[in-house]
Amino acid sequence: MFNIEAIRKDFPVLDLQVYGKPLVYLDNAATTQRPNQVSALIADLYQSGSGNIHRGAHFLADRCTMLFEQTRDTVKEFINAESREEIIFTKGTTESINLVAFSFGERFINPGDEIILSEMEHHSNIVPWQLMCNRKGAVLKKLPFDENGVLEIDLLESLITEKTKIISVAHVSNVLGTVNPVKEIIRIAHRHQVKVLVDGAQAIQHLPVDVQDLDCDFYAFSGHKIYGPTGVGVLYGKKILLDEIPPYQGGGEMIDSVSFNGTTFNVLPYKFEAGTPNIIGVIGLGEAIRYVSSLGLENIGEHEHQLLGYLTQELKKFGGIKIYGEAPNKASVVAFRHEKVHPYDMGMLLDKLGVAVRTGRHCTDPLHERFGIDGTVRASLAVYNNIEDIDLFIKAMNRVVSMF
Amino acid sequence: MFNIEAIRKDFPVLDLQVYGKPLVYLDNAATTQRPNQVSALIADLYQSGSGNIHRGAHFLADRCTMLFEQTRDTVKEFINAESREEIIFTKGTTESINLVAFSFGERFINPGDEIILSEMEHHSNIVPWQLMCNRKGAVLKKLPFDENGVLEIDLLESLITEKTKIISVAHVSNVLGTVNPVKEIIRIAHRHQVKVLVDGAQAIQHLPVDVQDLDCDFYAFSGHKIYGPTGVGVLYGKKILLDEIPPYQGGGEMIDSVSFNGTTFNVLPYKFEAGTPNIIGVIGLGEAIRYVSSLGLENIGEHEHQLLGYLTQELKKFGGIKIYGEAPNKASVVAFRHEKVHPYDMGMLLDKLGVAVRTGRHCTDPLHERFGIDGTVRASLAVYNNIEDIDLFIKAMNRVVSMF
Amino acid sequence: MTITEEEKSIIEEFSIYEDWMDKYAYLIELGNELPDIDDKHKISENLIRGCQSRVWLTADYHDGKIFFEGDSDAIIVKGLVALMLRVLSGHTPQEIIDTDLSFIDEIGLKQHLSPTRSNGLMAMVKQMKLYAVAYRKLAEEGRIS
Amino acid sequence: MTITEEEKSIIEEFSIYEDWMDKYAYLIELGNELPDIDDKHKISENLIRGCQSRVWLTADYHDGKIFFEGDSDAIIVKGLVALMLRVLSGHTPQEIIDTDLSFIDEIGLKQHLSPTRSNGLMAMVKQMKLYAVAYRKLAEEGRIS
Ligand SMILES: Cc1ncc(COP(=O)(O)O)c(C=O)c1O
Ligand SMILES: Cc1ncc(COP(=O)(O)O)c(C=O)c1O
Repeated sequence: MFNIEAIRKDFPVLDLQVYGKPLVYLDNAATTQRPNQVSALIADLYQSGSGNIHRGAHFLADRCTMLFEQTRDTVKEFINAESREEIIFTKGTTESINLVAFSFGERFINPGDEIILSEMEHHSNIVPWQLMCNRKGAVLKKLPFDENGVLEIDLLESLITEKTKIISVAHVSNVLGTVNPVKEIIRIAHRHQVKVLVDGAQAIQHLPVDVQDLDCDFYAFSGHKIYGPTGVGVLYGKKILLDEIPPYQGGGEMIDSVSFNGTTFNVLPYKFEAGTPNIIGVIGLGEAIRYVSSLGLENIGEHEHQLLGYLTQELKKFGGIKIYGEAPNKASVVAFRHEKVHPYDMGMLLDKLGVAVRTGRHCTDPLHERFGIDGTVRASLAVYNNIEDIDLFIKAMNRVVSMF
Repeated sequence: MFNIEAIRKDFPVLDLQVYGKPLVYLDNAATTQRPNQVSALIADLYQSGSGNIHRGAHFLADRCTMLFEQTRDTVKEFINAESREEIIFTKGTTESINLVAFSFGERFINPGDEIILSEMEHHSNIVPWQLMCNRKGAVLKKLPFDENGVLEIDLLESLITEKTKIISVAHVSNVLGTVNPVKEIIRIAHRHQVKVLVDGAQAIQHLPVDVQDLDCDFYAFSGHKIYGPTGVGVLYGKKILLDEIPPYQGGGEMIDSVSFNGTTFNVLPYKFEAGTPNIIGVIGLGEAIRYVSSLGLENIGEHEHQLLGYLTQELKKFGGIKIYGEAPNKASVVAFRHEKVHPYDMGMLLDKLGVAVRTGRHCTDPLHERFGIDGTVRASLAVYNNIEDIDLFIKAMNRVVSMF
Repeated sequence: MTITEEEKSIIEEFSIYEDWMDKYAYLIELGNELPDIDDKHKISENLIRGCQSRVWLTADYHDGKIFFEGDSDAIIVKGLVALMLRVLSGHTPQEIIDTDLSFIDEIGLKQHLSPTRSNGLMAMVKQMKLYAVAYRKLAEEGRIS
Repeated sequence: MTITEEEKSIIEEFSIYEDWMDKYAYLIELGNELPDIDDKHKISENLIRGCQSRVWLTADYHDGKIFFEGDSDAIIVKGLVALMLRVLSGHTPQEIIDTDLSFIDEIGLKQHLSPTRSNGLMAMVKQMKLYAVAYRKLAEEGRIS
């Protein structure tokens, strides 16, 4: 049913040799590789010509417009949005969150208002809110997590006041791997008329997402983390909210008519898509989503969970390892430190043995602060990883540790 | 020296048949096609694997980081910026202008301040300023142009008051083709301590740009209009200004350290590059610039000028045509109306004859308002067009007009 | 004729054109044949302003049926308007609501009706459907006949 | 030894390693051999904080020469720090200002010194050059010797 060898064939990069060693790519939380289907489509579009979209009225423009707008439907179905107008194309998760922080902030945030973030958020889900809070005189509050990397959800209700306007939280932590109980968070928030943005950058590629079931107000993710191109992302927003908040960027596409005396804006989703979008990037994202859907996110999740279990077990057997993040509900990311080897040294040496991991603070300073550490090694898995990757990784770890 | 046939071979799309007719692509001001060199590099990067940049510490990440940062040097040299920190990668001209309107606005614009735009600006160089003016209580003023599409530069000095903070003007008009005297505008502006942003979306692919010679404060352009990928653009800014204005978007990359109590920002250029950039798009843009540089912008300009002269002459011979924009200094764009044929009809029928032009208002409502028209047909040329393209276009026009 | 029959007859008419230019020549003919809307109806409330062309639409209701008039400044759009009127005008609100106008697809002119092709046509069709919904409601309430 | 001679000798030492792992093993050895900086110097003004690792640097001036001490929490970085100290420490400000440290490129470790690899090394080298500039100025003004 789930033929890992066939899947690996879709990713020619897995045959790469680096420094004379076969590549073991375990940096998937930073960016995933692309299957042939995606690269071929992109290459074809660049080669066979493309037009600018929407306003064009000729063959190439029509073709691109059609493929572009079809992708909106693809995304809509993928996350089960209610309507295609709720799907905004951005350049990535970071921009999606900045858009909401700005436009929601302009409309709804007044001095003294409060925004709640979890302590495990990625900088991309902290700094946009800080910038907005500084402008608006609003305040950030943090929802902590426990030793295992589980959000202290019991505290949420006590953090919410009548000044609280929005909660922004990762669906899956990019370091701890924790799958946060976003549905419950949203239920609690909505009881207090508080909106919720879910940062899905590390969830969308690992588990089925149904925005209507979650009932989230906004959901953000990036193309390059779900086997798609760079420079493209998605913002889902409830129509009623997107209608109410002002536009973010101004320019072509997002207007109805412009004069020096005043401008009227286009309808959704175009109101939030100023300028020529990443046309070929968006179309490539559509292909990546079709690829993922054809495998089935349940199947992908199951495969990755098996690997995660094996990886965790092998790391524990290894000795001298402390894993950060041991939530019961976890996606395929493992961050750890070895008692004797600094993360940077570990990363450098693993690289020379062909193993790509990521080291450092992974854009989560507050999380690392919480644990009192200045960095971790992070191994993160994708659909194309297999048991052998993990064995090679552990073997390489042995070699590295023996040097100290 | 300038071998047009060899150049055309770099663009396989020129062999395309649309509706059974050979493609004549005259919609280059909307988006240009890409040479094999660019598509091949992009295809290769997607196929052979890529990593996230800057923070990664493994082979794939290092390779992409190197290529990405080399592109910054390529752009720096291409527009002769003083330092690489002055080159910010964005998703396009529209975003570049939004960035400046926001960050410059936050830092320098107070209620009652004035911003001057020309009447021929693209919506992407109007709406960002309107949005900012609405937030800040500032005022937009417009610099008009004459019947021929030439800016009434004599009026500029009288428009500038001590409240004027910035002038934003197109280097080349996307409809009239006028090459505006930006160097003179900048000289006048600077005499009054007024800053200048130049919208180079329609200039960068047609004429050599030297930001130090112009002495502009900001310069913006898009990749997809200079034979590069979609979803990537550039903002040049003088270092001293970029240092002074606050960041635009928040997120990964653009920070130095983050805590809930406060965040310190990264140095230039990273301060303005939040989140994972369009890595492969940026690298592709570098290849496009190398392509253009290898041909030489002087040569390109000369070739396009010859075509422009021929096209203009043929349209005038044609009869019943009014051309909008007859500035002495003009780039290769011709907008016109036929007395009997509505622009939309013209565009539709030309398309079916294989000729791609653009019709409508081309995101320049105020310009069309100025002429009292609701649209034009626009034919715009690129380096790969030739005399035959123009002959085919005129032949198709004849066929179309005969139907009315 | 029912809506479906009218659609069929249009599809048949168009089926003889193998060449795009002939198809468009016929559209132009249809556009030319459609009487211009009276200038007094060319007012902003009847105007559907696309980025590419403008469309005017009026609606009248009698004997349980809706009668549309339409116009456009672009002749090809006007030809398409003529087709829409031919199919939809003179039918009951319910019939108008129920149709999906798939004939446009079958005669190969779907592009003109795409939501992103801002020629005003798509908005016109939406407007026609809205008129139908409104008239049906008024009729059900017995306020018009 | 002059800076150039020192660089040459390092290049020679590294030339015997064909394998990346051996090269790194040697770097680790160098890192282990470099004495830790005194705890009292591990203060924030001597700290260069990268995203990946931390580097400490102190500088002293006597007899017309600058003497650096350095440390890092990552041993590979510390090995590289050791190389930098070996090349630059004990030289005049002018000599330090003039060198471009191209040996790092020649021994294949340039990546570690790239401005975007935030391990603190690049910032350390900048800091060393800044010290040199500052001491040269003080010396020229006759305020130190
Ligand atoms: C949880 C989380 N949020 C946001 C981001 C930012 O995504 P991007 O850099 O694609 O904008 C990331 C990516 O590292 C992430 O892991
Ligand atoms: C003069 C001018 N400015 C700005 C833009 C906007 O460029 P983009 O859509 O690539 O952001 C364009 C493109 O149409 C243009 O012609």
